[in-house]
Amino acid sequence: MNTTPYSVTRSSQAARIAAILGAVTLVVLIAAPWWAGRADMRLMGELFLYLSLATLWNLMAGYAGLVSVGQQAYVGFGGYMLFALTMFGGLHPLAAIALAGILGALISIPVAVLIFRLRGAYFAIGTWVIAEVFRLGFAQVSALGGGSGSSLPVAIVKSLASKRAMRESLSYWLALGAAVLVISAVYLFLRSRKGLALTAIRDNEMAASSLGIDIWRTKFIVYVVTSAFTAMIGALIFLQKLRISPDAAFSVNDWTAFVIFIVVIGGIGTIEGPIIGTLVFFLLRETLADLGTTYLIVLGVVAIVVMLKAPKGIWGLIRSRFELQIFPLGYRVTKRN
Amino acid sequence: MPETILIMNGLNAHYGDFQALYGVDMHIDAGEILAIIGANGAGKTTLMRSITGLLKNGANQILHAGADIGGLRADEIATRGIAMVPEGRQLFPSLSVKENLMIGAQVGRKGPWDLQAVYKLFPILEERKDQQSTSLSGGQQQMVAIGRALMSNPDLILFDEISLGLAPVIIKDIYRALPGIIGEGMSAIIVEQDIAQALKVSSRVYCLQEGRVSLEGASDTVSREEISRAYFGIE
Amino acid sequence: ATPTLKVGHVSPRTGPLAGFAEADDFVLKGIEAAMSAGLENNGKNWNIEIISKDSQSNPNRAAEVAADLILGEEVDIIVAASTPDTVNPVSDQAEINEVPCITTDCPWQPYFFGRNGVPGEGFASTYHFFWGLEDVIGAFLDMWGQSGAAKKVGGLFPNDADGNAWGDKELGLPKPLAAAGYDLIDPGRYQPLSDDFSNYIAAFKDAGCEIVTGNMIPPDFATFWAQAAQQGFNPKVVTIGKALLFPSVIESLGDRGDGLTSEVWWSPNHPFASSLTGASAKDLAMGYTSESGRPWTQPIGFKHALFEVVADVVKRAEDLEDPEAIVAAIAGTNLDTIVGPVNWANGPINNVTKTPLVAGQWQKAGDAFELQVVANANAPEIPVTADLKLLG
Amino acid sequence: MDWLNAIVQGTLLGGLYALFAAGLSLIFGVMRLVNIAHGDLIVLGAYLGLTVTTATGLHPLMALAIVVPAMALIGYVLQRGLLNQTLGDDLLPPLLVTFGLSVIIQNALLEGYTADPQKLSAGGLETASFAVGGLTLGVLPAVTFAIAIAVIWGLQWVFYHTALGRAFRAVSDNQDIAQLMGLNKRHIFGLAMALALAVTAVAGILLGIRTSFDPSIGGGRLIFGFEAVIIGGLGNLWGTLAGGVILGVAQTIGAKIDPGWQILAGHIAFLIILAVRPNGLFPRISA
Amino acid sequence: MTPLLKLTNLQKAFGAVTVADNQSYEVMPGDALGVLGPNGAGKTSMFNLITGTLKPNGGSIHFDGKDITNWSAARRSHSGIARSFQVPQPFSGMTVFENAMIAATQSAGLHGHAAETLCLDVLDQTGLMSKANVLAGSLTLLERKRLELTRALCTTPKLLLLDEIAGGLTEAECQSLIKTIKDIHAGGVTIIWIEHVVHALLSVVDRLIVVDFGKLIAEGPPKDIMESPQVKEIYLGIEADA
Ligand SMILES: Nc1ncnc2c1ncn2[C@@H]1O[C@H](COP(=O)(O)OP(=O)(O)OP(=O)(O)O)[C@@H](O)[C@H]1O
Ligand SMILES: Nc1ncnc2c1ncn2[C@@H]1O[C@H](COP(=O)(O)OP(=O)(O)OP(=O)(O)O)[C@@H](O)[C@H]1O
Ligand SMILES: [Mg+2]
Ligand SMILES: [Mg+2]
Repeated sequence: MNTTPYSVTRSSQAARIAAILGAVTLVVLIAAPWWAGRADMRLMGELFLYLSLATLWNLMAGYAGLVSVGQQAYVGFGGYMLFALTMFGGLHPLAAIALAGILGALISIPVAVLIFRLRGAYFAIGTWVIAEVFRLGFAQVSALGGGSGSSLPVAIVKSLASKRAMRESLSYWLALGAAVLVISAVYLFLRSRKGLALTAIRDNEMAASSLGIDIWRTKFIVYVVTSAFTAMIGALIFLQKLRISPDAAFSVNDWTAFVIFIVVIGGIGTIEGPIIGTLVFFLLRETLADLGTTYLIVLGVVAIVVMLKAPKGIWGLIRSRFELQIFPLGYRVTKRN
Repeated sequence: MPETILIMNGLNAHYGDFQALYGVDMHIDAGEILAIIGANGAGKTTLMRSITGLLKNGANQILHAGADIGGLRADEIATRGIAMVPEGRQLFPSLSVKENLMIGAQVGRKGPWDLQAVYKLFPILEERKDQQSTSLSGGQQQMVAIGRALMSNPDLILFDEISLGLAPVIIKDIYRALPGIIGEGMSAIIVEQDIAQALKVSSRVYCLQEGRVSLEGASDTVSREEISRAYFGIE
Repeated sequence: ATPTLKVGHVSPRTGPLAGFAEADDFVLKGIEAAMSAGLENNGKNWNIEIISKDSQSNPNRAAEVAADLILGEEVDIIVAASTPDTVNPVSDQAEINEVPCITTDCPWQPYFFGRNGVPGEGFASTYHFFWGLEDVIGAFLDMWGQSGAAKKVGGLFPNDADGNAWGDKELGLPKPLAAAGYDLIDPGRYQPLSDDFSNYIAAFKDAGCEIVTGNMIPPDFATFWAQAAQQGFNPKVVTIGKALLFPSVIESLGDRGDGLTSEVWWSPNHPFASSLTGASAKDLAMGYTSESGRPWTQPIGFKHALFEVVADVVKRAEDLEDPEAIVAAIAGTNLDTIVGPVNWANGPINNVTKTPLVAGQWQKAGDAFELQVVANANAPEIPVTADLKLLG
Repeated sequence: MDWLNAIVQGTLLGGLYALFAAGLSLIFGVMRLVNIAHGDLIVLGAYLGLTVTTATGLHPLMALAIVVPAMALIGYVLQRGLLNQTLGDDLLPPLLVTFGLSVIIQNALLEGYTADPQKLSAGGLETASFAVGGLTLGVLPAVTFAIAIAVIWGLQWVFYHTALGRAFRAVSDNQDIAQLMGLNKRHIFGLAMALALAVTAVAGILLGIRTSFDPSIGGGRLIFGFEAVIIGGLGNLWGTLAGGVILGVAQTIGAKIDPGWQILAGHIAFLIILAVRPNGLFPRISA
Repeated sequence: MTPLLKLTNLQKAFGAVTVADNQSYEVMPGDALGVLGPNGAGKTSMFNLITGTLKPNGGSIHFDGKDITNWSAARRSHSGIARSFQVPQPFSGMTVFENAMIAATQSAGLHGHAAETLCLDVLDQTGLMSKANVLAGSLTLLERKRLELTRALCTTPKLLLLDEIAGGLTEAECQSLIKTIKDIHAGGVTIIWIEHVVHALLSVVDRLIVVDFGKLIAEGPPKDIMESPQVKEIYLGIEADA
C-alpha cells in the first residue's frame, strides 16, 4: 500500500521523442541499399560493427566494472570460427556466425572462471594476456594458416548470395541488425532487475553482496553473453575482411583500443555514449586517415583532450548541459499533484 | 589582549553549483578552543575543508596569522601550522600505525609533539605501531588520526566530529586530555554534536545553520533556547 | 574531354613495415611525371590518377583501404606491394569485387598458397610478379657452394607468412637443401619479437653448423646475432632474408654487419631499364639517393616496375571501361621492366610470374656498406661484383 | 646441460624484463596508474641514447649520465603537465590518456627517426662472453641482470625506508589527507614518475644495446612488464624481479620444448600463477 | 521455539588479534539485542561474520533453523539478514531511490510496482524522501547512515543488524531515530544493535551483550549489565556517567 504522495517514473518527454526519431532513422537505414552507394554501405556496415563492439564493451566496463583490454580474444575467435566452420565444416556462413557465437560463449566460461579471480587493473592485464594466448594459440594451428593466416575462399563468400549487389546488401543488413540487436538487448537488460544489480556491483561490491546480489554470477552472465555477441560480431567483421591472420584477428589496437577510445570519448556508462563515440571516430578516420602519422597523432591528442576536458565523454557534456536522456534507465521520484 | 590567529571574512564555499557556505564571518584567538555546532548538513565539515584548503576559496576570505591563505593549496596551508583530524578518520591504509604518525611530522614544524609524546597519550598505539592502520578498530583509528595531526605541531588544530563512533570511555579520555593536547598557545576548533560536551570544553561557540552563522557567543552564557533556535531557525 | 583512369595503390607507409615504402613518394613522383601527358589507348588519350593509401602495416587496415579504393574511389586498377600483410588482403578484396589487381614485393608462395590458391585454377582478377622460394634456394646454394663451409645449416624461421613459407617441409627450403646434400637444423617456428634465441644457438652449436639461414625481421636478427657472439657461436656464412635487405639495418649492426649475406632482387647494377622513363637501374637508385640523402633500397625498383606494368596494360587493353579486358591485358603482359622481364605466360603457376634473383653480401667499403652481388648462377645476366668473404 | 643453459639464459633475460617492469611497478604502486605508454617510453629512452651517442660518441652506458636525468625530467613534466589530471578512483582515464600518449610517442618517433631499425653500439660489450661451469654466458646479459638487481634494491629502499617513500605511499592511499600533512601531491607524483622514467631510461638503453629497435617495438614489450609486476605482487619490487625471472625462465624452457611456445609459455606461467595467487606471489599492498 | 539466530563457538582471528573468541549466544524472534564493547572489541567483525562478509575460522552460525555457516553473503541476505555498515557503503553513482530499489528488487525479490512502493514507504519512514533523486555519493555522512538504514529495511529483513547509526545525531534527531527503530521492531523485525550512544540503545533493546577482545563478557537485561562493575570499568570508565 502506498501512502505517500509520491510516484515513480522511468521515462521522459525527450525519450519519447527520441524513440520516434530513432524508429524513423532505422527505417531510413534499412532502406540504404536503395539510396546509398556501395562504399557508403560498406562504411556504414563497418560503423555498425564497431558500434556493436563498443556497446558490448561499454556493458562490461561501464556497467559491470569489468575493464577488459582483451575483447579482441573473442573478435578473433569468432573470425577464426567463421573460417574454420565454413572451410572445414562446410557450414553456410550465416550458420557459422551463429555457431561462432555459441562457441564463443562456451570458451568464455573457463576463461571467466580464471580471470574473475582478478580485480581492477589486474583483471585488465589478465584479459589482455588471455587474448595473447588466443593469438599465439591460433598461430600454432597450421590448418588455419598458422602465423601466416588464411583467405576465405571466394566460393564461400559467394554462397552468401550469388549476386554481388545482394551480397553487399546482405552484409550491410547483417551489420545493421547486429547493432540494433546489441543495443536493444543491452538497453532491455539494463532496465531489468539484473541490470540494476549490475550497476550496484560497479559502485560497491561489498554492499551489493550484502544486499543479496550474487556478484560472481551476475558478472559471469554479463561476461559470457558479451563474449558470445563479440564472437558473432568478429565473425561478421572477418566475413567482410575476407582474410584472417593471428595478428589481425587478435589486434589489441583495432578491436579493443579503438573500441575503448570510442566508448570513453562518447561517454562510458551510458547507452548513448558509444553511439556518439562511433560517429566521432569514423568522422576522424574518414577525414584524416590519409595523413598517416599525423592522423594517429591527432587521434592520440583527441583521446587526451577529451579525457581531460570532458572526463564523462561527449554525451556526459551534453547531458549535464541539457538534462537529456534518450535511453532512460534511471528512476525519478516525483510528487503527485 | 590575545592575538587573533584565524579570521574568516565573508567566506563562501561551493560544491559545483551548490553553495554550502554563505558569507561566514568568524575568528579564533590564540590559545582558544572554539566549538562549532549545527545540524547535519549545516556546513561544518565544509567550513573545515575550506580552512584547510581542500576546498578552494577566494582571496582575503581567510586570514591566518594576518596573512591571506585564501588561494593556497592544502599542503601549503598545512606547512603554515593548520592541522585537521578529519571526519571519518581517513588513515593511510598502506602505512603502518607508526608511519601514519610520522607522515604527520613531515611538514617539519618544531614543537612538543613527537612519537614518544603521542605514544604516551595513547599507549595502545605503541603496542600496535607496526600493524596496518586499517586493521585497527574505529576508536584506535581515531587515536591515530589525532596523533597524526598533533605530530605536525600545528598552532591551530581542527577536530571534525572527534567523538563520533567512540566508546564513552574513550570520549571521556580524549576530552579529559584535550587541554593537555592543546597545550600552550595552540588553538583548536571542535565540531561536535554533543552540545553539552562542546560547551563544556570551549570558550566560545558558533552555530551554523544552512551555511550561515546563526549564533555566536561565549560558551558559558548561551542558553539552551538560543541554541535550539539557532539550530533549526525560527519557525 | 580526356577520360580518367583511376589506379589505387596500397602500401605500408607507417608501422613496422614502413621501411618497404620509404621511397614511395619519390617513385610516385617520377611515375606521375612520366604519365603527366596521359597514356594512349586505342588512339584515345587517358589521364591517369594514382590514389595512394597507407595500410599502416596492418592487414585489417589494408583490407579496409582496399575496399575503400574499390568501392569508394571506384578505381579501375588496384596495385599493392610489400609483404603478405599488405599484398594478400588487398588482392582478396580485389578478387571478390572483380577489380583488376597487380601486386609485387612478396615471394609468390605466401601470395599464392597463403590465399588458398589452387594450382591450375588460380585467381580471376589478381596477378603477381616477384620471385619464389626456389629462386632464393638456388641463389643461396650457389653462394654457399662457393664458401667451402661445412654443409650444416641452421634454420631460423618465424611463425609468420614468410617464415612459414620458407621453412615449409614441402615447398620451402628443407627439401632442396637435403637434395643438395645440406643438413638443415630447424628447431621450429619461433614467434616474431622473441627476446631470446639461446635454444637455437645451443642446437646450432651442438650440430656444428657453419651456415645460418632464415627469414627474419630486423630486431629478431639483431637479438640472435648478439646472442650468438655472446654464447660463442661463430658461423662462417649468415644468409638471412628480409632482415638484411635494408642498408639502415646493416649500419645499425656496426662492424657485426660486415659480411652478412642476403638475397638481392634489385640493385643499381642490375642491367635493366625502365620501359616508362628509359632510366637505368643506376639512374633510379641514384636519383633517390640524391633527392633524399638516404641509401637506395631494393623495393624502389619493384615499386617503379609495378607502375610500368600498369602503364603497359593501360596502353594495350582493348577496352579500358571493361575490367575483364584489363585483366586480359594484364595476363597478356610481356614487358622488360627495370626489375627484368614480366610475362605471366612464363609463370611457375597461374597468375604469377617471376623476376630474376641473385645473392649478395654486405661488404664494408670505407665508412659505408655496399651490397655486392656474389653469386648469380641462376641469373647470369646480372653481373657479379665481388667475391664472397667468410665471416669471423 | 641444455636445460641448465635454458634456465640460466632465461634468468638473465628476466633481469631485462624486471627492468621493463620496475618503472611500471613504481607508478602502478604509487598512483594506480596503468601506463600503456610505458613500452614507448622505453623506446624513447633508447632513441635518446642513440641521439646522445651519435652526437657525442659516448659509450651507451656512459650516455646514461645524460639520458637518465633527461628522462626523469620528461617524467616529471609529463606527470605534472598531463597525467596528474587523470588520476582518481577510475582506471579508465589514465588508461585512455596513456594510450593516446603511446600513439603520439610512436608516431612522433616515426616522424623524427623514420622506421629504420636502430641499435646502440656498445663495442666489445655486445659480444663479450665468459664461461662458467661449461656454460658460455654473455657479459651484457649478466651486466643487465646486475643492474636490474641494483636498480630494484635502490627503489625498494627508497620506497620503504625513506621519507620520500613514505610520502609516495601516503599520497597513493589518500590524496586529500596527504595534502593535509603538507605533502604536495602533484609534486610527489611528479617525483614518482621521474624516478620511474629514470629506470625506464636504463631499460631503454640496455634494450637498445641488446637488440635493434624501431618506433613500433615498445608495445610488444609492455605486456611482459605488466606480467612481471603482477606476478611479483603490487608494492614489492623484489617480487617484480622474481616475476621477471619467472617469465624469462618460462620462455626459455617453453622454447626448449618448441620454439613456437616461447612467448606462449611465459603467458601461461603468468596465468597459472594468478590462478593460484590472484594478488601475485609477494603482495605488500592490496590491489 | 527455535532461535532466529544461533552462534555456536564462533571463532575468528586476524593473525594475533582475536575478534571472535568462542562466541555462543542465541537471539529469539522478536528480540532486540544491544551490543556494547570498547573500540576494537570485535563488534563489527561479529556482524561481518553473521552477514557472510567474513568467513569464520571455526564454529557455526544457524539462522531460522538452518546452518548458514558456508552460505554466501548474497544468500544470507535473501534469507532475511540485513545490515547497516558502520562506515557507510552507498552506491555512489546511483540515486538514493535507486539504492533502495537495489535492496527491494535483489534481496526482497520484489518486482516493478511493489518494489517501488516499498522503497517510497521506507524513504518516507527514514526521512530521506527529499533526497530521493540525489546521487548517493553527494550525501553527508549522516544522510549516508540513514541510507544504510533505508536499504536494510528495503530488504524486508527478519533480522536487522545496526552498526552505530545514532552517532553524530542531535538530540531531536536521535529521538526520531529511536522512534523509527521502535516502529520497525514493533513490526516484528528482530534487531541487533551496536551503539556507543548508550542512552539511545537502552531505550530500545531488551537485552545487552558486552564484547571485549572478541569474548562475550556479559549478557543480560540492560539494567543489570549497566550496573555491573566490569562493564563500568572497561566500557564506561570508572566513574559512571550521571
Ligand atoms: N562533495 C559534495 N558534493 C556536493 N554537495 C556536498 C558535498 N559535500 C557536502 N555537500 C553538501 O554541503 C552541505 C554541507 O555539508 P557538510 O558536510 O559541510 O555538513 P556538516 O555540517 O558537516 O554535516 P554533518 O553533521 O552531517 O557532517 C550539505 O547540504 C551537503 O549536502
Ligand atoms: N581485516 C582485518 N585485518 C586485521 N585485523 C582486523 C581486520 N578487521 C578488524 N581487525 C581488528 O579486529 C579488531 C576488532 O575490530 P572491529 O572493527 O570488529 O571492532 P569494533 O568492536 O567494531 O570497534 P569499533 O567500536 O571501534 O567500531 C580490531 O582490533 C581491528 O584491529
Ligand atoms: Mg560533517
Ligand atoms: Mg565497529
